[in-house]
Amino acid sequence: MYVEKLNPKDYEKLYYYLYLTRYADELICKNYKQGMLQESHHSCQGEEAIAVGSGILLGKDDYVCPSLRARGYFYLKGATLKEMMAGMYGKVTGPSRGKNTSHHMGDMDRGIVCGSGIIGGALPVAVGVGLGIKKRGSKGVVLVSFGDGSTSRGDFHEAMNLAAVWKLPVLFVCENNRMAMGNTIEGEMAIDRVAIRADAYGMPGVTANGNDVLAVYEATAAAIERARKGGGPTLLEFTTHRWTGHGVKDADAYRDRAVVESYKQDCPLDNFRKVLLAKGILKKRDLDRIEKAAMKEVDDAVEYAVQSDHPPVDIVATNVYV
Amino acid sequence: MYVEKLNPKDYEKLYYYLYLTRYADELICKNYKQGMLQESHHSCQGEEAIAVGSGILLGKDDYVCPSLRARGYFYLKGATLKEMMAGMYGKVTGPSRGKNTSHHMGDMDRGIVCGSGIIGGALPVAVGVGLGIKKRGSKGVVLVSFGDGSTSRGDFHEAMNLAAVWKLPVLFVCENNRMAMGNTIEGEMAIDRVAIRADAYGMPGVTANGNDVLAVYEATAAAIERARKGGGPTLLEFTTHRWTGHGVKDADAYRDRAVVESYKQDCPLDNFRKVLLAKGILKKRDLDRIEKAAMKEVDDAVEYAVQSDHPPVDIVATNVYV
Amino acid sequence: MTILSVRQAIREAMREELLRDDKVFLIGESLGPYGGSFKLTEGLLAEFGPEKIMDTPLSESAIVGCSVGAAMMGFRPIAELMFADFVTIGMDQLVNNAAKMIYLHDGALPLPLVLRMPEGGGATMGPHHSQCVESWILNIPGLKIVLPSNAHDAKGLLKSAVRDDNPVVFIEHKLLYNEKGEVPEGEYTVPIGKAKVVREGKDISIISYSYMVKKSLEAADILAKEGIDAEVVDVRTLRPLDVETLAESVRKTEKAVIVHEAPVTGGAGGEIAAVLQEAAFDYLDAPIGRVGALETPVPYSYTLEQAYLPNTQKIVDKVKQLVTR
Amino acid sequence: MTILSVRQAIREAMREELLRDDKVFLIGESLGPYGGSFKLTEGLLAEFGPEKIMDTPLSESAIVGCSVGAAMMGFRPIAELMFADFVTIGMDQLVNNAAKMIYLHDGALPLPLVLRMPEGGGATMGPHHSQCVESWILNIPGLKIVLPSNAHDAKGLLKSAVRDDNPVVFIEHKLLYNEKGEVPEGEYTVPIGKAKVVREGKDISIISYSYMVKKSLEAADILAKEGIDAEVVDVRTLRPLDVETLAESVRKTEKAVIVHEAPVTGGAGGEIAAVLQEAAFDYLDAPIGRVGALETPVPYSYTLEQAYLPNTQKIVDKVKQLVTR
Ligand SMILES: Cc1ncc(C[n+]2csc(CCOP(=O)(O)OP(=O)(O)O)c2C)c(N)n1
Ligand SMILES: Cc1ncc(C[n+]2csc(CCOP(=O)(O)OP(=O)(O)O)c2C)c(N)n1
Ligand SMILES: [Mg+2]
Ligand SMILES: [Mg+2]
Repeated sequence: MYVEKLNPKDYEKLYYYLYLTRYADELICKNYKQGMLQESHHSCQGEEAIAVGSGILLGKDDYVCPSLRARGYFYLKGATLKEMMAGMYGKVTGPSRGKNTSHHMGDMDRGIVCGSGIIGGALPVAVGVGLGIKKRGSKGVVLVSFGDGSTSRGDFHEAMNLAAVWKLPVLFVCENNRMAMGNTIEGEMAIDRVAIRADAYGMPGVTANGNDVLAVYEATAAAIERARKGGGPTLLEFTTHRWTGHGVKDADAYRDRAVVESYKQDCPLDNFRKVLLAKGILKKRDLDRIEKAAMKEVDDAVEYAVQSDHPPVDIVATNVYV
Repeated sequence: MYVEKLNPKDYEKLYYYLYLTRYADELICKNYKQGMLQESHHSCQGEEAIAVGSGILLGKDDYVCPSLRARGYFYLKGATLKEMMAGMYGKVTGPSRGKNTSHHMGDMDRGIVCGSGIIGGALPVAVGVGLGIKKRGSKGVVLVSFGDGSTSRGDFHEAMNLAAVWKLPVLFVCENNRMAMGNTIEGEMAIDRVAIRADAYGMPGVTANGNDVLAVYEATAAAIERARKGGGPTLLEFTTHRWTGHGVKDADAYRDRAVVESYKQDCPLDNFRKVLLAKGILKKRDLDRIEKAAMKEVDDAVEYAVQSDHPPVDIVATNVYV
Repeated sequence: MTILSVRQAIREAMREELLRDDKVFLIGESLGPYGGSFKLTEGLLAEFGPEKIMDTPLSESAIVGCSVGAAMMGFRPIAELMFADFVTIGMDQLVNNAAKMIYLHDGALPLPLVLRMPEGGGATMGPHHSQCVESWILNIPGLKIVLPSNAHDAKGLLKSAVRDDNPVVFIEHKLLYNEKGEVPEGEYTVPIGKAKVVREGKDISIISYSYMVKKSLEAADILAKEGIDAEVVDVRTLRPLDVETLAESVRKTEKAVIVHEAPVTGGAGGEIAAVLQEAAFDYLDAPIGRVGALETPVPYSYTLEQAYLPNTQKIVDKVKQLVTR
Repeated sequence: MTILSVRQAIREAMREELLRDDKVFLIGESLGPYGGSFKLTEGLLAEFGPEKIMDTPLSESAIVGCSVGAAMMGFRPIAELMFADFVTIGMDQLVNNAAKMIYLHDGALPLPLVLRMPEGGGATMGPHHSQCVESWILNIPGLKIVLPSNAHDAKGLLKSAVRDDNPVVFIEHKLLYNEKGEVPEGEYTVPIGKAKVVREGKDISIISYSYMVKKSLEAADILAKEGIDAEVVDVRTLRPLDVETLAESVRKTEKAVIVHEAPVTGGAGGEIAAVLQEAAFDYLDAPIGRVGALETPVPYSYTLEQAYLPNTQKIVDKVKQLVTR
């Protein structure tokens, strides 16, 4: 059991980032509705445990390429909430001074791989990063995350296959919320578990509860160890739910409200809180303290974003080439 | 056992087309080396049983989209050897008067779906044909064939998945000769059987001996019955060997000659002949008669192709649009 | 006449064609319960059911390829890509299958396929959801490429596209969806391959298409106040290009500027300029100018994106530069 | 000087760059034991081993995408597509990842990637193995596009491409592989972005690139016998385009014809014509002409393909038409 190695500081960190992700997301959705944000936002409420529970395992030599709903990875790999938030507001203090969005930001120095707005398009790139890791002789891994719907794309297939043939240190992390925009999983695939797809490539496929941050941690830790030892890629499927519409503008009118509400009974934060309190790892007042700190970081970041300038127009045509 | 339904005429037909395919291929290779042919040819020697054993099952309402190594389907779906051969010679009597090659020829009236030189590119089209069959309410099926290497393409994945989700009457037939040009199957995929890939889509996957025409027949018949009953697609994997270089121009210098020679011990024609003679289904003199007839058809076709005219240049810019 | 938004006009065209011809169906992602990413298909599932409004998995290559196959079977698919940028992943099916199928059958097989897709920037949707793609497929014989600029044309051209037996790429601009315009009550079509003079003038021809027609008309209004009488021509169809209507305008005004949203270099404006300098060489009084976006990917932030995009002022400036040359 | 075929020149360039820089590696299909579909990489596996000469599964999107990722990690992949037609399936990775990566990092990340691919017809390889693709990606800021016409340039340009920190699409013409030419013995490079006057003349500028430079030179020889002194300019790089060298030639000859193998409509010739009519407007004595293939898919049979392709005679005819205008 890898989770046994977690110490109280780790638990604090997990809870901190779970809470921060949730609180930031709620604020973003609220501010978006007030017309203050530029970036098209895809809420990760209810899905926070996946990025947080796996992202916390990534070290300095590791890379991550987050999906559009996987904000946690950014924070855990050192992107500041300030720059992320500035990105959402389209400010010059955001990623690449406003040229890229925050949810696809790339920063190789911090191990963050630029995503693609073309669903699935980042997977072959992540495999290339994995190839680079191997060529360097490093013990690093690259984690690329994506949704269940993304697994229908040809690029998913080509990337999975190539990573498996070359035994590259790539973790394919699927956030299975059983929805792709307005399509349900039955309209996406004729199988019930995405992890089955791993067999087609001769790589291990694991399904775990994506709303249990410790289950995410456990499954990811095993896959990382395997990859570091040269065992090659793993497909990790984390089951979860989408609480909101697809994007901030989506009224989600095509889903049964009662069903969506029921998802909220399986809240990754609540789930974790219960474990922390029951096992006495953290006390209620610890949680309060952590929450307050996280809220402050978020509020500061929003303030920073609001105060920041818009990009100066004279940078628009710079740095197309190096 | 579907093979039990075969009558002597069927056996004759199977043997006729096996022999015709082999003899035609040998002649094409010979003539190519003499510089008489225009079309880049990919020999199907040693792999004839797949197209013949499955193609014989296709009826009037069925469609086929052959791979570059699956000549048998054309003959069995009514394309004449004359036009195919004329195509190889680049003559006006070839498919679409020389605009298309013979190995990708399309003729929807005869149930032949135009292939693509982009490996894998025909699969989504075949799925669309399957959709059309379903929309028509017909009992037909569409069979699309491709090699093991082709299964690495994104289009394979997208096509398989869509056919499975929509339960379309599509037979995906993989000719697994364990080679893709100069790449061996170990360099293509980290699994040993292509049929495993079917599980990723929730469709049945079957592996059978592609050098045993009756095994091919049996597996295909079951999949067709399933599809006609609305059971959806099947992935059929037929194992075989590539006897020659990838294309006529390939000297095949990268393979161990002894190994390639050993493949010839597993000849689909010999294998079938043995069964026919052992079971007394056909006699040696029947085989001789059939062979002679097939040779005559091939020789006549070559003669026809040689005698045919080159296309008149004034047709070049016609029929780009209807 | 009724007033419809481009969104409504396109939806009406699809609806009427679905009603008219049983072979027509819609195929794409989240068209049904979701109603399409830009709500173009809202309400159609309820009216026509899932066999006509077909939601696919997230597989653009399969969407296009499957549409090709269905068209070969005699159906008339209207396929949607959520964003034109995704044509990159349907490119092979479009270029190597759809565009060539008729020729490869020597005309014996029609290929009635419409591929709809919204393009363009101005909505801070970032570099992968804002591009203009028409020039990427302009060098592909076998395709028709249509880009409406208003509700009337959108409806009439889409109906023509659906009835066309050739593959038609129908490129919509996302900023047009809410633009309203007059549309005739009854049945009508707009022919593919005909450009239209949308504002007469004598001093210069502003040749444009899609969303930039609006900007060109705005520019013409500003220019009029400064005594410059600009003609505005809406290209409407890039392939086949209506060279005669364009050339006639330029022969009259003796000056021309081509305006599109894509970056200038390698954009469709090059083709139009090349054709026009040939067709109107002896009339031209100044080089043909081009206005387009900057030579960069589409930046995400509003400020940068606005600086990147062509706009009314840039058109005005270019026209003045040519007129006072 | 040694005499090398374009094939040998390209192979030498790759070999020398592999030796020079440990970050360089090759990635593509059947490059190793097979030696590449056109034998460009023959012998390299034996010399450099499978970690430098990497055979991939049949996955063009993964080839390009994986190369992008490796380049982001500081490596310098030279990726090969067996045929340029397959760029349609690597298109998304090329257009939406490779071309934009530097801009999306605001210049903080180099992307040293070369994507090699053979294009063109004349070998009866049919509609899916014969196309010219450069205009399909010409409207993509962030890419460089290079098309050598001879062994000297092929080697020198490829070496420049490998050392370039930007993504370079390196388009070879398959009919050039056996064409021989003089190549310097030692180390040299040819800069990306410089066109070259390959034959001086005063009556007209024939502007061309890739295999059509050969045909243009043949045409110039024929024209010379008829008293027409044509200048031939090899564009060499389409993006960035060396407008100055081209314009200077046209300002001198006052006439121009652009020759490429792709069909005329939507081809790169449109961009070149548009730029030149602007840069040399007051000098032009005739409209800029364009010669290219017919507006059809590439037909397979030899007779039809030859009728489809531009050739020496078609260039001669067009030049005469312009000169005697
Ligand atoms: C290639 C491509 N197709 C479609 C889209 C539009 N789109 C964005 S997210 C999305 C759904 C993705 O579903 P999934 O991968 O399950 O992720 P989720 O949104 O459920 O987290 C779609 C269709 C896109 N961005 N790229
Ligand atoms: C997309 C694409 N990539 C590469 C090629 C070149 N090519 C033609 S056949 C082939 C190998 C195909 O292997 P497989 O599918 O196993 O068929 P086989 O030749 O073994 O019958 C390759 C790489 C192609 N035509 N299309
Ligand atoms: Mg999902
Ligand atoms: Mg094979």
